[in-house]
Amino acid sequence: MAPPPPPRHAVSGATRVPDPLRQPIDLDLFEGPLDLLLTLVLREEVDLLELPVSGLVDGALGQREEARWDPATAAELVLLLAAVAELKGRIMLGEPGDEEPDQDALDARERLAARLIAYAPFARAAEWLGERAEKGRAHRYRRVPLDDAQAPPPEPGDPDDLHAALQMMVSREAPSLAHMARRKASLPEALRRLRDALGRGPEVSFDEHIGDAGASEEAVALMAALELSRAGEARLDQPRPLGDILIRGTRR
Amino acid sequence: MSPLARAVEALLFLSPEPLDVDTLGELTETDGLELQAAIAEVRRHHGEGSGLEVAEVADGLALRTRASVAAVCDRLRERPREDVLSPAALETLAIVAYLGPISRPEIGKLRGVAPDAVVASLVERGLLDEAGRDGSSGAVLYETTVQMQQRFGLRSLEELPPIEGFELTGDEAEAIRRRLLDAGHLDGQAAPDA
Amino acid sequence: MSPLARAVEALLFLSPEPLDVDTLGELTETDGLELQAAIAEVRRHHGEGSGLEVAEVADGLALRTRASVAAVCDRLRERPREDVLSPAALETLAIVAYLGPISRPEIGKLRGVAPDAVVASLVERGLLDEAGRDGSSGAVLYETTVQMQQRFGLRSLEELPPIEGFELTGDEAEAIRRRLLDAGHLDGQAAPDA
Repeated sequence: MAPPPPPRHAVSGATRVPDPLRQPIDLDLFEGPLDLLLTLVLREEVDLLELPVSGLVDGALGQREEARWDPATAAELVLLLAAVAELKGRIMLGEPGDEEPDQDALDARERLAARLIAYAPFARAAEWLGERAEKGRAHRYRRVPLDDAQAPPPEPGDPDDLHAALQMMVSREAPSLAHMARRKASLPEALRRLRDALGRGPEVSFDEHIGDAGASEEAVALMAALELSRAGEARLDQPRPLGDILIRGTRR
Repeated sequence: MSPLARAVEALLFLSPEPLDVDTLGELTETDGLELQAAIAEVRRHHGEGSGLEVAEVADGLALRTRASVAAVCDRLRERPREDVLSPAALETLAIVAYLGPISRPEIGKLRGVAPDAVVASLVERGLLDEAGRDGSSGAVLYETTVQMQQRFGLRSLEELPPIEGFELTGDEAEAIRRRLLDAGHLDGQAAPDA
Repeated sequence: MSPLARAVEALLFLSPEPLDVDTLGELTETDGLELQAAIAEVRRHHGEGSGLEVAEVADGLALRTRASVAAVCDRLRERPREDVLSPAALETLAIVAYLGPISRPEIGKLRGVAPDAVVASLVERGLLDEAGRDGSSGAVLYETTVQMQQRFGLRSLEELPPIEGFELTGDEAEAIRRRLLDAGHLDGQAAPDA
């Protein structure tokens, strides 16, 4: 990210001091340097009644606190603008003793009156609010962000719960481990079972032999069958690929 | 206090903004008479003798300190010096309260004065807030805040008296008009404070 | 409750931080037994049956919600808060994200609105942070935080979509700045004093 540029409103050193009278003023009615505007006003080529003084003040002095002018220059500008405002006021209201205000001045006064009348309700509402402020004055509201509020303590624990927990552990019967008997798949045991089966009939279906035994029993049973085949005690026959294996004894 | 009243009390205490009855109902999963009874219970708990009170403000309920303890509260939380509202600030607040959301140029048109500084200071004090931009001009719109309602003790903006009630009577308006039109002719009469 | 107890209650209610007994004494201009009795009174007022309690925490005394109402308080905390970013906050964040580190006066110039309240609230919410001072003006500079990036799902600020017609490299940020100022952005009014 680039560092921010130096403030552009700063009077740029001794090289170029801006002339407050040459500064551009941008209004609906007029666009150009301030001194030209003032000249036109004095020559009555710009109608002061049409010129918004507030816009002129904003244009000349700026709205923000970062002063564009040193105090002396600002003071001169303020004087100048005050003179313009006074002049406009005189035109609008007429000089004491004037006989016939001209039509423009009368129109301007009419407009001012209309604005004052339109604004009056808000000025009165402001008075009402001012009185009303007394009502809220004495009360203070908590302004603590939700997340900064003191956290409540954790739900308090009951010592009885600790006692009960230990009591339960102490009084519990030793658990039965019967259901946890280890299932061992041993090859000698599988050989014995297969030989027994072959002793009971001429052939044994491998699928029926293992029934719903687990994967390890099944693997060991297959090893036992292969072992019997290797020893010449049995012949293995698998009519279909992946189908049942028929084990036939040879010792009959 | 009933468990529900306790919950309501805790919520009003914690919430940085007033809570309306519907929100309280949602949070406590109750409504109607049961909730009203609980609110009444909290109100009683923070009765006259307490340092706090339940207030209806800014379309909701809030727990706040009672007027009687204001002095000691200010010692804790120094009130900013500029806390007094100038007539210009009050008028601007009135315009925004009645006509908001409204832009600065529009406020300026009504007041006949550039309102920028006043609006900025009201925003800084939390009494006005930005409320989007005007569709056509793109100007920032302003509206009054909950804090503004708290400050003026308004239960809601509807509590503002109808603006028509503040309008000048025909005679009053005529008097202003006369005064202006005759201004130049009456020797020695002070110019109206336009 | 005694007036002193009411004052203590109000102070504990308002203070964002626990208050130690000495501070309470200073604020209420009392001490010793009198103060202890008042604290005890507040404690009793917020007893078992209430939604609040006076807690002794590390740094002093604090009014806080009771454990029994924790669930409903959590619901308030989790409620989608008015943490929605206002248009003003979004614009300010955008300016700082694209053009930061940048000072408040500069943000103000770009937005045409005094940004103090918005910046303060964004700092409070952890979305902006201070980033040193401007070399020439000495104004505090602001930048966006990691939290801001998380909130907008950005892995880095480089992931910000490019501004149409600009490339976001050093000088281009300056070009955007110019453009905004020249356009009298963003206020629909006359260009701020550039």
